[in-house]
Amino acid sequence: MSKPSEFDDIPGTLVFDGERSRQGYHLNMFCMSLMKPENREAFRADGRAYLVRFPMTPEQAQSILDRDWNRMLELGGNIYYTAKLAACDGLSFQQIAALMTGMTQAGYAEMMLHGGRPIEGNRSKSEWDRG
Amino acid sequence: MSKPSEFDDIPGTLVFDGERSRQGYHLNMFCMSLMKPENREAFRADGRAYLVRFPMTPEQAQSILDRDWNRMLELGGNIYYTAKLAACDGLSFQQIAALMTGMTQAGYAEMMLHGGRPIEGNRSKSEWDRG
Amino acid sequence: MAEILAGVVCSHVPAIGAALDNGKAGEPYWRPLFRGFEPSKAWIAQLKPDVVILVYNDHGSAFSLEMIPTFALGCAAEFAPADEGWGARPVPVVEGHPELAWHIAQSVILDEFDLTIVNKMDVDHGLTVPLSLMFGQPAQWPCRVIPLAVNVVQYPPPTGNRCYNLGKAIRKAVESFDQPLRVVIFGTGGMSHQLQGPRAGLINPEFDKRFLDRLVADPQALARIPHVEYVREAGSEGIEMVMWLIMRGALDDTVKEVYRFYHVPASNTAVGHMILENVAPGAA
Amino acid sequence: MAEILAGVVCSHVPAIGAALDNGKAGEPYWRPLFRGFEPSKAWIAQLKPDVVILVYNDHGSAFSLEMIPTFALGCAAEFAPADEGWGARPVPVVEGHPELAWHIAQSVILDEFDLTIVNKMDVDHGLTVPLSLMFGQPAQWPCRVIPLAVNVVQYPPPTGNRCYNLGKAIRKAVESFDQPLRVVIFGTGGMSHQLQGPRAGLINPEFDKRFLDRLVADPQALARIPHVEYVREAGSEGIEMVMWLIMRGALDDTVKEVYRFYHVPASNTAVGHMILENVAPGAA
Ligand SMILES: [Fe+3]
Ligand SMILES: [Fe+3]
Repeated sequence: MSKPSEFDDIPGTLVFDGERSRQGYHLNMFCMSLMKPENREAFRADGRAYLVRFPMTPEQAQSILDRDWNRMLELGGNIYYTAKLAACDGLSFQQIAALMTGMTQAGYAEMMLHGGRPIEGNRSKSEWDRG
Repeated sequence: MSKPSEFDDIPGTLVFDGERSRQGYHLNMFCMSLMKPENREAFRADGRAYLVRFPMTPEQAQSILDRDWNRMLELGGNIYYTAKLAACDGLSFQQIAALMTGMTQAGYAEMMLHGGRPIEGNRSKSEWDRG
Repeated sequence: MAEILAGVVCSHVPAIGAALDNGKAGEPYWRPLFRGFEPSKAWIAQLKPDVVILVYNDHGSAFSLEMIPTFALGCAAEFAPADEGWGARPVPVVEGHPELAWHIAQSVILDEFDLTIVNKMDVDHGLTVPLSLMFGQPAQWPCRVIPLAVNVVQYPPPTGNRCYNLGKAIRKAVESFDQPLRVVIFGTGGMSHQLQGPRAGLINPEFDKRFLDRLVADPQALARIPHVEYVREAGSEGIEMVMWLIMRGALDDTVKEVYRFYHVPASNTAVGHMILENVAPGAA
Repeated sequence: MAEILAGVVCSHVPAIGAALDNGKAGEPYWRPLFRGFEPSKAWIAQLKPDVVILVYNDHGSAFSLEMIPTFALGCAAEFAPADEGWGARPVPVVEGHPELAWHIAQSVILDEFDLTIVNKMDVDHGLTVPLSLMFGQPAQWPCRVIPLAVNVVQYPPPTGNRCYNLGKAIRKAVESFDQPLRVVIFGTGGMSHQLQGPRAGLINPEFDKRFLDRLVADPQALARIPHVEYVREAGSEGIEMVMWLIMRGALDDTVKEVYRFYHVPASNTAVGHMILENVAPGAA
């Protein structure tokens, strides 16, 4: 049911395998519901009340209310689904990516303009530990 | 897009290939809608009005109103879908099967009790033509 | 390690479910049929599988023409009986086995089967009638069930060969699952029947019996039967038998036939049923 | 007889669509990117294909977690742009080619690809951004489009080898269609990008360029790259590149590279684009 363990050595990366998919099912289905304008309005009007429609865990609901983008992924969210929450908030993919890296928006944009995050030093968790 | 032509030699048999599926799309989607009790009620209350929800051809709508089970298939219906209309009418699979063969209910039931329609003489259209 | 102990084939005629649900199982028309399944009920009650992988076809109930998957594996925690136009069957909700189902899904996709993973699906008579025949009318089904829905409604269904090989991939997946589960696989649908048009009621017992014989002894030959032969010889809905090859592929090359039953008619249909055991269960 | 004339690969970053839709294509950030597609727009305007087979992945827009098909072929007459959370893109409705799509579906299923046939599907940026890049902003798309949605969101995606072989089966299907259609196949997604978590923004131009080189000259080697290598080297969403192999499988073993463009950045992503022609179009 899980992916091969080699994936676990890739730093800063969660693979959306069956286990995560089951864990995050309702969180992701909530995100997808925001594709309908009427749902976006209801969610914007009262987020906590809207979330009750989706039987997720309290931690998952809180991560959404906190807009804690990394936490959502740790709790089974998938980036393509959480991106719909970002879109509902008027945030671009680049804006939430910067938030997830812990960099400033300007710093992240600058990194991208200079060719992005290099692969050297970012292949293996062992490289991050050393850094 | 169509099936191999050998299928066309089988008597009394329509294969639900892509062509038929496209032709019968709305007719079959109508049948499937009858899986919901509220839709069955609406259809029973006013069949003609209910059918307007599905953009099918006038011939298809008429075949439904006429409960012309063979005609529905000729117009792209699939038996597993039209069976939902039968169920809504309180008819069993055996009852509509008898109707489609042109036999009486008693005659069809009797045939089934005696082992069903034999394969001999029923493999090829040429055998039906001879008969 | 999980293990596939046996395979069951079994027709899934809706009228059988209706007869049971409406208390008609004791009537002269139905009594011989249900009597034919008594040894099977005793057999499976003794075997006590943890999980049944149930190969069947949806009959335009869970899947509409909007989306037609060739192979759809049910990975959800539960599956409700479908309302096929006369209300849902009064049978228990089907409990799935998400861990094993996801494991199978991952394994067979990496083995290059292009599965559709399904997490929300009502199950129609194609799935619930075989459960009723094998387990009777309990308040709760005695084991978990993983539904595998195969398209045989929209032409073209998968080839027999593809089904047979999918069975082999499922077996490999089950045997690489790290819990000691006892698994039985059901292949359902068939035998000869035609529900549509002027040829409705077609029954070809010679074809059916030879199919059962070869299912035991020469499944590779069966896997080469073209679709047109099923439709011509066994009726337009006889094509459902192609699904039995998935069950067969998941068993040993050599199996022991422990039970066989063949009956005509159930409504428009011949009913075929067989139990096959792997020769050395526990030795795998 | 229909014929596949050429293949196009092209990233499908949502920000590219937003830049076009919001009139920002002339801004310094975006100008180099759109300029890189000018030769391609001229090329395809001259080629005038009747049909584009567009291989892409749905990003949780048409398919939810309820049902996750590995390969889903769009057989409908039209496909509306999806609302991905900020309203649908203001681009034309996509007209399908149901006859050819159904023909391909039938042919590849009989060739033992376990396709899901889809008759109702909204199409997200994965499909509409490549159309915008290649055709600009017309009032109506200049050709029919057959969407082929590949699962790369839920692990596991199909293997590269499976994608490559599906491309070959699609080619065979197209060439057995009895209308003289001129077909181009697009492979979209990639190149290196990671959208999630602390490693977001990863760009690996060496991997990307080597991928483009091998896509031309040694696709068989590419087809053996395991999933983990895409994720490690090209980022978690770099796995989308596996879809390019479907495009490549549908072309000749030897192809002519007529154009290549590589650009960093578009939002979080490297953009890769290439046009490959069959060496002897018309000779097939
Ligand atoms: Fe059936
Ligand atoms: Fe993408």
